[in-house]
Amino acid sequence: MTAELMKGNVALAEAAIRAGVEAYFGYPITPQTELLEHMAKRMPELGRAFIQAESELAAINMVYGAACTGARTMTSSSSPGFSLMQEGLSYIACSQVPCVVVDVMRGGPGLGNIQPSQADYFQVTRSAGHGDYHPIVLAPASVQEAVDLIGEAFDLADEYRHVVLIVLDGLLGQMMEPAELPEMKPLRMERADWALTGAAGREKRIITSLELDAPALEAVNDNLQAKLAVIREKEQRWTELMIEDARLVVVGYGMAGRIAETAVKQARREGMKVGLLRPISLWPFPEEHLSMIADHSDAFLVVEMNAGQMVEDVRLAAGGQVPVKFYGRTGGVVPVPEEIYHEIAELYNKLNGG
Amino acid sequence: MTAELMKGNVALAEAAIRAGVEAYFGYPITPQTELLEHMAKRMPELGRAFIQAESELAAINMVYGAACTGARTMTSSSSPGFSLMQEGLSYIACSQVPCVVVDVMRGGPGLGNIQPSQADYFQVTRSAGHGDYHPIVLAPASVQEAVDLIGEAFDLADEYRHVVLIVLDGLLGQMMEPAELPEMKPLRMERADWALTGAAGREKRIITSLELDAPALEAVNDNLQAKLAVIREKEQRWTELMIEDARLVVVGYGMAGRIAETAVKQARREGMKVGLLRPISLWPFPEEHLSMIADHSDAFLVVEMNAGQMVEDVRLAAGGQVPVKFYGRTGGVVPVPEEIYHEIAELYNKLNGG
Amino acid sequence: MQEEIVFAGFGGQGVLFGGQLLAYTALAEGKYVTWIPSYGPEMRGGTANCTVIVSDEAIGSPVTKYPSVGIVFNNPSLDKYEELIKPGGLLIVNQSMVVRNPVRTDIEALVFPATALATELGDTKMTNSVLFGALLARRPIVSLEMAQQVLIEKLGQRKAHLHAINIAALERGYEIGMSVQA
Amino acid sequence: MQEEIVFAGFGGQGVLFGGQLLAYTALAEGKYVTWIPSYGPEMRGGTANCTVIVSDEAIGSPVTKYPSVGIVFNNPSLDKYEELIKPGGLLIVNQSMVVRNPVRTDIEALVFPATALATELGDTKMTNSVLFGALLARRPIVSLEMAQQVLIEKLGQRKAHLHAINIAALERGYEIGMSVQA
Amino acid sequence: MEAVIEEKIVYQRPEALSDIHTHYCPGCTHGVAHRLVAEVLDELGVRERAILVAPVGCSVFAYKYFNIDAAEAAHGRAPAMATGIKRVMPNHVVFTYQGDGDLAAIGMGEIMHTAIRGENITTIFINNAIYGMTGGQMAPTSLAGQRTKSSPGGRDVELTGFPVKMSEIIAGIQGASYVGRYSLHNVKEINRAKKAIRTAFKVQLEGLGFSMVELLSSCPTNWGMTPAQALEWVENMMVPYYPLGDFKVLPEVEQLMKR
Amino acid sequence: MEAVIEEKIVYQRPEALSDIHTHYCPGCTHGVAHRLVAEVLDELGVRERAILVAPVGCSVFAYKYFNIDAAEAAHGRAPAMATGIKRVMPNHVVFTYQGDGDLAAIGMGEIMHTAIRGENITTIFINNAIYGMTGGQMAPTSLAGQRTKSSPGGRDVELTGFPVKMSEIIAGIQGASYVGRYSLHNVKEINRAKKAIRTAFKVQLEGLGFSMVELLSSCPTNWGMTPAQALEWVENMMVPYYPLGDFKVLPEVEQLMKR
Amino acid sequence: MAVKGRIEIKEAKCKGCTLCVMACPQNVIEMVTEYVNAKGYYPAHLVDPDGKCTGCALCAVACPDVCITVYRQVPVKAAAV
Amino acid sequence: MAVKGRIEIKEAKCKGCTLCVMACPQNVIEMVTEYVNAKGYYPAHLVDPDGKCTGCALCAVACPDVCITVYRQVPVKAAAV
Ligand SMILES: Cc1ncc(C[n+]2csc(CCOP(=O)(O)OP(=O)(O)O)c2C)c(N)n1
Ligand SMILES: Cc1ncc(C[n+]2csc(CCOP(=O)(O)OP(=O)(O)O)c2C)c(N)n1
Ligand code: SF4
Ligand code: SF4
Ligand code: SF4
Ligand code: SF4
Repeated sequence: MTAELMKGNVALAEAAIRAGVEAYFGYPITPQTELLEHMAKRMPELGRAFIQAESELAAINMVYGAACTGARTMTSSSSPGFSLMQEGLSYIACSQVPCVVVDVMRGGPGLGNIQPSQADYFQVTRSAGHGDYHPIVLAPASVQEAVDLIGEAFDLADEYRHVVLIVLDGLLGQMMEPAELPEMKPLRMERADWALTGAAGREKRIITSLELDAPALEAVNDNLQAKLAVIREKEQRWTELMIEDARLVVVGYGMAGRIAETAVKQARREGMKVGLLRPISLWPFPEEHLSMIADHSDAFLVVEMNAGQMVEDVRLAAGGQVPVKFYGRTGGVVPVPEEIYHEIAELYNKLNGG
Repeated sequence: MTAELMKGNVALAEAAIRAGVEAYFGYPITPQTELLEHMAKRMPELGRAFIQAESELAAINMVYGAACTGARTMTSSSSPGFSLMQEGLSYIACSQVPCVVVDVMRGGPGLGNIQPSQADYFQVTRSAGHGDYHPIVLAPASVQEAVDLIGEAFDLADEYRHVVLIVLDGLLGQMMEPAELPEMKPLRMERADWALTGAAGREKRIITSLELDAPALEAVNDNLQAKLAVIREKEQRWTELMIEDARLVVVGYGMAGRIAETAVKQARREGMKVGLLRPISLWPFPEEHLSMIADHSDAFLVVEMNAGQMVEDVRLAAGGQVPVKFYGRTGGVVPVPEEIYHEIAELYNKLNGG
Repeated sequence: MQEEIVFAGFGGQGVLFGGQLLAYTALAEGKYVTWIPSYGPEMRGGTANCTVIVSDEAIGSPVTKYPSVGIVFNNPSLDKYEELIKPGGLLIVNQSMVVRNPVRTDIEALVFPATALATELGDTKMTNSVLFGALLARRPIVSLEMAQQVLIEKLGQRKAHLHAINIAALERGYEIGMSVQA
Repeated sequence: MQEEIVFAGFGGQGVLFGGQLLAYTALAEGKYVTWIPSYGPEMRGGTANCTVIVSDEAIGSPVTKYPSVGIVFNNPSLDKYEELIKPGGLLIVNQSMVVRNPVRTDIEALVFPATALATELGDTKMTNSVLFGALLARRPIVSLEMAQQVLIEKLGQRKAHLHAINIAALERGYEIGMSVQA
Repeated sequence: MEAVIEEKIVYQRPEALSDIHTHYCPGCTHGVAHRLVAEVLDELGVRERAILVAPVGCSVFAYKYFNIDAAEAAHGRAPAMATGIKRVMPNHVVFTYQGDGDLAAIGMGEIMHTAIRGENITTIFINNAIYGMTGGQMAPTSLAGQRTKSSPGGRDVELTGFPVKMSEIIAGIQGASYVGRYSLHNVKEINRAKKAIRTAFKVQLEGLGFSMVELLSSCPTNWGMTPAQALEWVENMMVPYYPLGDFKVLPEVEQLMKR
Repeated sequence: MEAVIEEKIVYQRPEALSDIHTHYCPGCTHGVAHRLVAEVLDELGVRERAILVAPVGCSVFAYKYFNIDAAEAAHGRAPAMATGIKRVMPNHVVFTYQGDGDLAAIGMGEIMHTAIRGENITTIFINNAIYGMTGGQMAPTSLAGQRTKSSPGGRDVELTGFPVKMSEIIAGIQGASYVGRYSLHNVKEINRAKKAIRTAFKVQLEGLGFSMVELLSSCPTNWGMTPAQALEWVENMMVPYYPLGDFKVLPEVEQLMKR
Repeated sequence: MAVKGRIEIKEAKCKGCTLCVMACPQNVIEMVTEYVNAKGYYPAHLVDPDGKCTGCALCAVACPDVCITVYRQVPVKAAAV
Repeated sequence: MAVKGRIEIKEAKCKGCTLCVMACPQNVIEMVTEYVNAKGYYPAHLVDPDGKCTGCALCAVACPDVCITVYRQVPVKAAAV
């Protein structure tokens, strides 16, 4: 297999197809649209379901429907469109049907612009909809990682019967980079034992998020929380660089993390003991690992393309052990390695009493 | 003025009217509907604007429109309906037009049920929509406090040109309790200098959340963040009880806080040094005050009607100084003082090495 | 003084209004009071109940697990609330709609056919007034006079024709409450 | 070796495709490469640019403030990028669409009328091929041969009639790049 | 030879309806609508491949009452959900059951576009001129002057517009193959309604596209009437404004109706 | 006495249009539509009390181009936003300007209900059979067989349904007082379109309820044509499917048109 | 001879809505007034001393709660002895 | 005598779409081919050596970018001297 040069959006779409997605429903929005367009071409070719829905609201509810039949199902959007999916996501999470959603974030709030952003971190990790739940959130930093993670996303969704989000900023969605695509998986034929397939020769099945009785709904929640606790324990993902002896650890996810990598390497070249932690799963957040790192380092610098969101998770994980500094750019401005290096150098200097 | 016995929902509606709300747009949803119904009756009587919108989506965008003219405007809903307002709220926040939104939370996720809940804490405080912003969030614990806060909410909204949320659980919305209503304020006649009133004898005005240029949108965000910083500094609200010598501090907001009060008093009667902190502003969260209390106490017990959300803010504020324990009920189950007392006693015992 | 009174029965039996009467009367007498309904989607024949707390002090929790008084309008409510009443508390039972007597001995129980009496007095729907009257006899949380006044006020002019019989129902319940050896 | 090349001009000038040609060629030669466009709402005549990074090692940041090479298709892009090129870097200017010469002396500048040449060779739209050819002459990031191969492949069968003139454009640019004393 | 008399069951619960108590108010014709749909599913022999998408509204528990696979949609989104199901299960019989708040207010976009796509599903639309579940607020279908909890002075058409006629609107969309409005206010009308429901499902079975049956239904509770009065109100107030009959019958469907 | 010749300006930019460069592609008739609306506002003398609600779509920056107060709505929600404005500013002239993705896809619910309420606003609806701003995906109004970025093999009506005719649908709603579809493909049609726009605004000024003008418009960029070819495509492909003319003229409006 | 019929009403499910009473052309369904069922409703019951019920099933068609099963007597060939 | 007219095209705003050229009944508008304007477009301009322009304003009506101002010569009464 050889690497192909592909946009992140297109690579995600093709990798999802190869992972066996049976149905895609979406609505155009920049900077995500190439994903939908690729699906528009490929899914009908393959005899699979594709609809350009009338809205994101309709799209997520079509996903809800198709997912109820046990088919691998996905949608994709960008920030304002993702906001419109909140109610539907909450229903899906409560009903415990699996699905994959890609959010290619853009500058906000409001209509904002179409430039790269990570400003929906809270929205995706804390409350993709009302009620108590967290989706699984995976944040790739390269086209290859996007390809790999979306395959994993479908598996995680099935395993936990849960919503899995792939979040990227517009930069990764639009960027071309070589990546190897996996082989085409044959479509899964059998349907899960909870799926709606018609009550033929068996008891009928129901998929619902309604439970009028409070204790019964509490039981539903307990069940959901228990599942989340397992996910929290088993599915924390991250990658790291030159952490062992690092006095200053830069923490960033997605493209911000990748850009920071260049700055970190630069700092190392200048003799500073700096490392990088790049969380891959934003929920569950790699909290234990971070807390462990906090034990051995002197400071954290969190870099995000927003006004400071993941920094709260880092602070929670660090638990007051080390100072946590934040550097962010908003409105679609992409930080360049040079400015991150500058922050690193300044902070490192202070650690040295400078 | 004498107190009247009123449901929380009705009291909120009437108090909003007296605070000079000029336009209300909403959609029925239990346990909020009495608020809409009161508006349906009163607003046309007073010659003010009332529409039962076709959906929450339409309602929040009608609010957006009316608010652009500088009129005091509000809507109300409950969890699933509030999820549908996410996009609109993000637009409003970015455009910096003032409005007031009441969210009478119910059990979730999904359709859930209509019982009392606080499970949307993350949604309201962290990300009422995509992008970097926090609305001002006020949480009353009695009908009287609801009445007082909604008046304040309109003032805050105008002062900061920001979204102000009043969040309550279904219990307070449905509960009757005596409350004194304020006098009817005359409607404000003049319009703010940013409001859309027609370009007569002046330059035209624009209200938008779009800024295609990244640095320009970053400037918009800087401006918004600067405003939020001021709010964060000036608008933290809470109430407390027997904090001075408390070794164990119970933290709860809204009805959970009020129910905890009974348990705290019971514990005091039993000789335990227990106090209560009830945050009134959930955003900005009374972080400094909490952090100060953490200095003088041995443990926190956070009580919520959810699976543990505000507890993160308490942990952030406590900064690892004291252990923070959590007790919550979900699915619309309302904790009774007896069970909270039980938690207090157990935890207090442990503090004493028990 | 603080009393937590649960009114419980079917929807349509006037359970919620019964509790509101108590709440309004308490307010009229200058007491602290909260009233909380169970609320559900509009369904006839479902259960309905409310909790009223009346106190001389500001009320913390408006919910309680163990109320001091239970007024049960039907059998499912008897089954549900009998065991929850605080020891030494009071249980008033609408005998017309139950198939058994209460069994606890550590609480005071008042069992009489309120619905039958209401029907007798002219309107089955006055079951709540009868039971409310009985409550005031056993627990003078508010005065009978004030309750009468509030009842008339809340029925309003549109239901003026019901004033007299409702007052009668209240008084009938009160009498029974006073006369019965609990 | 790592080069960061910015292609910048108007939408419609083939700016993004020019960058992609470089990226595809680099991939074909087994190099690490990233290509990032500026993207905007569909608007003709707006600015368009892309950044290509080619490296022997895995690429961290695909963005940079100070590129090592700038290829500017028009005057606004000259104004914007001249000052950002790294000292010692290269600036290639499409003279046909600019009203001034570059002023910096700490970078290498190659100024020639690429659009005029492209028009001469048969299609104004080949401006990008001409400039790309010139780039390869000054910075042998990838080989001219591979670039030719990729160009033909990317134009595809449907545009077979354009193969020859595009190759000619590429070579013309290359010649100029080789000949001019920068 | 003398004839022997035997007792035969001429009416009993359809198999597609579960034998459990419903939460509907006494006399609410949601129950009748349920039964008709269940009878049709049984008669067409499709119970085992039928999938219901229930709405948010009084009929939210339809998923409990039908003895078939079922999903519960978000308020108004049942047609989108049904679309998702149908596209991956094209041989199943997929239908939505929706109230007027659900379909004609919040779900307007979804029902319109499902019809526009000519989605091969069936929609049973219960028009009771009110929001039942939330306790009696105005629906888009509430009649002019009708008093509801959110139009306490009677629906003011100046401020809220005229009640919306969904069947007429949907019939105007090319993708809709069969659209009819019927009523449940007496036995004769109930029987006509059943025939329409049967046609609607047959349309789906033949793959002819979108079909919808609007059923005028009662809400005694929120109208503040006895069940009998409520049916009179349907007949005397609703039917004159909401004419009964077929509003769209594609030629292919006409063929089908003859069979 | 000999006649003196003087030069008069017979055509110049209307006051209600700002003198700035637009971002529209060459030959895009969004620009024509803007100008017509601006001329009507000027001619009716209402520029100073006009409020525009701009959509999300290529015309998102309409708020920059009109020299009047303006707000920028969320995608599809312009009619709701306009409703909010109009209800508190009943004497202002409030209008939305929306593309076909905005109005006929995501905004279907809002436009329908605004018409149903008979909201006293005006909607200018630009039907260019495509999503312009996002780079050329299929719109609900894309023609059968039309190739777009999301229907690369041509719009398949089996899977996506037939293109939706909004004017016909809205005309069927009681609350709509004036609905017309016109085209911008040549000067004659442009002049007819302007007349319709004038009628629509007059309807609002008289408080007669909801008015909408659909304008067939070109998108040379995403159709992959020259501006001139694009206008031909409007004439030869769109007009046959989307007939021009008035679809709803209430009697009161007819009076108005005579004046 | 008139067709003979008979109905069974499941009292426990009946909500006392009276719609069957209104639908019955023979007027042989009445509401119970002496007691309520477990759900608190006065149920309907068949009062047909003269055997007027024809088994027409109109009541069953009218009943929103599917409480009614309808039987009709039909002549069949006697089995061969 | 034919009506005399004249147009002014703001070159800087012109996007070279040619729609005015197509609209002009007198064929007196042409596209510049020698240079592009600051936005990169070949603008339209009036080429009317014979004074055929009537000031009909059809070009202005067709122009999506409001680049065209139209003048027409009209007879007026001379002012009293
Ligand atoms: C997003 C959202 N908004 C509002 C509600 C509250 N709600 C539940 S049912 C309903 C309307 C029910 O009316 P209708 O659809 O006419 O059905 P009916 O109850 O009359 O059968 C509403 C508004 C909700 N559950 N979700
Ligand atoms: C909620 C949301 N979804 C999607 C988008 C992306 N988007 C912007 S404009 C547009 C459609 C534009 O098409 P149309 O309304 O036909 O207008 P045109 O650009 O053709 O004038 C879309 C889908 C968005 N901004 N917001
Ligand atoms: S509220 Fe109305 S619609 Fe709902 S079950 Fe009762 S009668 Fe039927
Ligand atoms: S993309 Fe199409 S609709 Fe948008 S400005 Fe260009 S031509 Fe006009
Ligand atoms: S119609 Fe059914 S529910 Fe109603 S009274 Fe008759 S048997 Fe009972
Ligand atoms: S119509 Fe306008 S923009 Fe187009 S060529 Fe003529 S003057 Fe230029």
